[in-house]
Amino acid sequence: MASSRIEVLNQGGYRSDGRKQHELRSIAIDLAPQGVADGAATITHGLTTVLVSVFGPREAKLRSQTLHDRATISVEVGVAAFSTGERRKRSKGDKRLLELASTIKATFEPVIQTALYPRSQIDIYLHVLEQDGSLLQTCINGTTLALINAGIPLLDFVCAVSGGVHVASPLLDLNQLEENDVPHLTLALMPKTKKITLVTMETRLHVERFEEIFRLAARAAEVIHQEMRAAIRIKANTLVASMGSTRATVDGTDRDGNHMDED
Amino acid sequence: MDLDDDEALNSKLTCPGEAITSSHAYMRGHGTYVDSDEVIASVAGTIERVNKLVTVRAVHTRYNPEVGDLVVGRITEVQPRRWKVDANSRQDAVLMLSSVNLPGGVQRRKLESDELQMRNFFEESDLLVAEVQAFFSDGAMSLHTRSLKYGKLRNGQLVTVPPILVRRLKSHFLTLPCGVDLILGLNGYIWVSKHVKENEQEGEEGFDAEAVYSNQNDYIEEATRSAISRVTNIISILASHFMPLTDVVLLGAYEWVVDQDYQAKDLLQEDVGDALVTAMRGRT
Amino acid sequence: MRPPSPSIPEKEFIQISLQQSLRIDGRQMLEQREPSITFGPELGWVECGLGKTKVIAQIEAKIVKPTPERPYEGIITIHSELSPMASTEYDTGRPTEEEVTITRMLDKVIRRSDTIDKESLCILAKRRVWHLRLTLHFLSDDGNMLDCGCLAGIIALKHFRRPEVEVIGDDVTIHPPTERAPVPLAMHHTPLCLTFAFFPPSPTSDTTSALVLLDPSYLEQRLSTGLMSVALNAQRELCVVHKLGGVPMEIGEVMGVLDIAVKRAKELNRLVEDKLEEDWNTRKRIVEVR
Amino acid sequence: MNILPGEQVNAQHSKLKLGPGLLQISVGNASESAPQPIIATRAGTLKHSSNRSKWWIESNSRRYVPAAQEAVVGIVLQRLGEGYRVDIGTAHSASLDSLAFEGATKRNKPNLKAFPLLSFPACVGSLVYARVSLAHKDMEPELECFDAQTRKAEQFGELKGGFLVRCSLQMCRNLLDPKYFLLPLLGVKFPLEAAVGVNGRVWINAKEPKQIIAMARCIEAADPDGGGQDEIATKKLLDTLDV
Repeated sequence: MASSRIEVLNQGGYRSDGRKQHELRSIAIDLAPQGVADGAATITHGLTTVLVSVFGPREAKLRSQTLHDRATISVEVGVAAFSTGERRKRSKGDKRLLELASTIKATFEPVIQTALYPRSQIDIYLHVLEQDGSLLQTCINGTTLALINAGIPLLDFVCAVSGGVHVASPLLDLNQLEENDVPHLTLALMPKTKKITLVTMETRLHVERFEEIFRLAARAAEVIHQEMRAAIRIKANTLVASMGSTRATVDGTDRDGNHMDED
Repeated sequence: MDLDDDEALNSKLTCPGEAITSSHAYMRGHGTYVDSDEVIASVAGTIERVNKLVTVRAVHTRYNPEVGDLVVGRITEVQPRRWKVDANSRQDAVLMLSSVNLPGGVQRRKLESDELQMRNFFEESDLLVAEVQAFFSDGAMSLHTRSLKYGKLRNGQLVTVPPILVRRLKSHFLTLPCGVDLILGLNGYIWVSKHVKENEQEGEEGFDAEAVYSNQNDYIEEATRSAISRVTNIISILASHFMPLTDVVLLGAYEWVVDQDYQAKDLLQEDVGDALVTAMRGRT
Repeated sequence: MRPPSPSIPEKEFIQISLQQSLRIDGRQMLEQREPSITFGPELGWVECGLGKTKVIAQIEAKIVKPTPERPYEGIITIHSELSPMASTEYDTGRPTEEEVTITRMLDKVIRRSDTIDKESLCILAKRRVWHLRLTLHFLSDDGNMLDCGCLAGIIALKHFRRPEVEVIGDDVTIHPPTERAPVPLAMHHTPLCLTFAFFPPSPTSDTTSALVLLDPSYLEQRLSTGLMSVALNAQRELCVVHKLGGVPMEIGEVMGVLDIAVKRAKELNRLVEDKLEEDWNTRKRIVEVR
Repeated sequence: MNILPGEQVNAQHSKLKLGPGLLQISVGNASESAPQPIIATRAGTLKHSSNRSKWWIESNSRRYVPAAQEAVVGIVLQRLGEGYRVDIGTAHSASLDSLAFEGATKRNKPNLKAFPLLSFPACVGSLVYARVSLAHKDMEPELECFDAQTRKAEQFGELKGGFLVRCSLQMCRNLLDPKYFLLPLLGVKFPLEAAVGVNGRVWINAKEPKQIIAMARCIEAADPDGGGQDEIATKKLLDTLDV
């Protein structure tokens, strides 16, 4: 990982991939069912793609792992060998993957209403198909969508976004190149209360700089929420319409001027 | 939001985290929770209102059992005096030994020897049709097969659909004119099998233990076999297009397929499937 | 057998007393247990304790060939494992989630935040570099092993002295400590890790913001609704911020916690420096006499 | 007399009874004049009854080995069909039958479903104060929440509220000793409740959380295996606690 000769942010204010400082990469969401999973989602942020399948709530495989008052959540993350430029197989016991999985689990444990399903188990399987930075962000957003798609009750969406600081300029939704070069953080936000469930940063950054990017990323997460919500609504609308039972209006937006649209 | 507009409330879609109404005026039902005096949706789906109760029905979810539901299930485990049954719900259902009819008449008492030969009645991976009898304190459902309509399944195949597509019908036992019986489990498991004539269905007197717990298929003719696969494929196609399955739709779909002279395998082609769905949409 | 989770009365009592800002061990909400630091006879051996939580850190250095990717940099490896010795909750075999978190955090705090100037560990480019091996032994768990482990690791690094080496042409001479005074490691900064635990506020109070406490004990850690670990140095630079799930917090609350961390880190840094100096004063005589 | 494992004990009596920490080993043929030797298996203080018939070793540890008729504090781990699994700090969890409560008899067993729910609504995580009714090395311990003769609850049952303190076994025995200074010392300051299990767990309760905290800290401080403070030092600590 020799430091690149490409400028992270050039004089004209453009980043290496032609984005502006605060510009997010394009988001693509596919909510089509996958095999026998109860809910699935494929989400792409730029060139990072993660496929998420959710099973459950279902009977726990190991009785010793059941909890008498709520459902257990298990998360497994796999990485396709072809997902990075350098072909590399990661073993299941890779500490980074285990950490990613336990981060996702800890993020969703207080958000999923597990108390509704005592003794059950909810399995979340993630598979990383393409990696170009902001992996945790993509994993969390994909998991939110797959859980909603599976009809598992959540307190709210969880929307994640990454951010970094180049010299003194904050950047959003980093790609791999930027991630290697600048201090970066990932945060996850619950849009209704605008509260933070996750924030993680692993590079040196001054407290003041941190606050700036932190607040900016929180606003970006709300933008991502709009995208995710629109995808869920379109999917729900199509399904409801094809069931023909309720005459729902087939449009992605709602008309009651919801307070989340304020920005 | 205007709450008096019942039409709007009843047909509105919502997403997790969206406020629906005030918790003072309404009671929260399934798919919602209350936070700071607001009823908030926890699943993506349609808002439904019955009097003061607001619920959100998830578009796609696992089966939520209710007492009296007819379900098709698969035995996963044999335990002391009970079987565990996978019924597509959040936990495996329980079928107690005392909740099944044993060979030798309905009134027969349970013997200790029955506990030892439970695998003679049902063993792992057997399919059965049963009714939801009650719930345990932890929410697991208890099933019973104490009716001659219920019991082990054979002579056919299983097809799985999203549970929401199986509507509550007057009868979940359908017979199609092509000699195919259908059992629409409310849990989304559907059993498609060879038709059994009414008089062959064991009556009170002729309770045939051998037949009830038999693991052997009857002889099934070529025509019936292809009819079964055709029906199975129809169900899969309708389900993949998220069409609710009712007796009317299934009958209509089968007729359409026969009219168009499609074989079971033709239905797997995407255009045929789409044509079928379009035809069915036009009717309803 | 794993110990059972805390009983209902314990859980309720901890919550009630914390709502009145009372902690079982009599500490203030934002008070850290006084770290106990004991240095061993060797340089780079330190036992660090927070209450009953105890960790030993030890450093070894040897000369190896550098990796081909980084021919000008020394190597640092961290070895840590939670054994059943620390608590019956840990088992040998598959690492628990807590263990993964701790080892990953140690890696981030000590290795990835550029604590050690790796290039200064290079003796002869592409041929000879120092390999530092930091081993952490977790002796007992009374909550917050992460902070204790990080503290032990950092102090051990600051305490350690490597033998001086002389390079003339391609010849490397290692001077044993008896000949020349060993040299300390070149360190960029001193990151210190502080862990906060959160509890739900009292239902009667107006605020919805969570109760924050520093350095949770075992019971507090088990019962809390979320943890947040911050590693930072006395220069107000954050190295790691780690809040994985747990109770959702407002932006202001998170920043408030960071402010507290900034203050505490300064105090802790002072304490560490004092302890090191104190220890060094007792040793200096011996080293200088040589 | 302090004794170490392996040391021989010169205990002789026609009706000799050996308590915890002592073992009679078989070496060759025993005779009236040269009985089988008795050795210590634990470090501690060798004690004997006044008539020298009962011998045992008193030592301090944190692991509880169940013995019949001892009162213990347990945590309910699981509800089973006919009772509860309870953790009492032993190697194996103990079982507590739903019939082992005051008022529960075989006769109202048909009401089993409703009855224990009323008298003992213990859910997982509750604390119970119970007596060991069966302790055998080859069986899992059994508990009961009443006096087996009178079938009265005595003071056994679920412990609600309060807080649980873990301490050494010696500290538990000290607390049970009426002459021990700690509880009277605390009792002067504020009214309190305590249920002492000999399994190293003490349940304490008082009106104010800070009083409970004071109790917990004093027990910790006075524990011979913890702070090891004597009466004067403990009193000093208590005076600083503002209760």
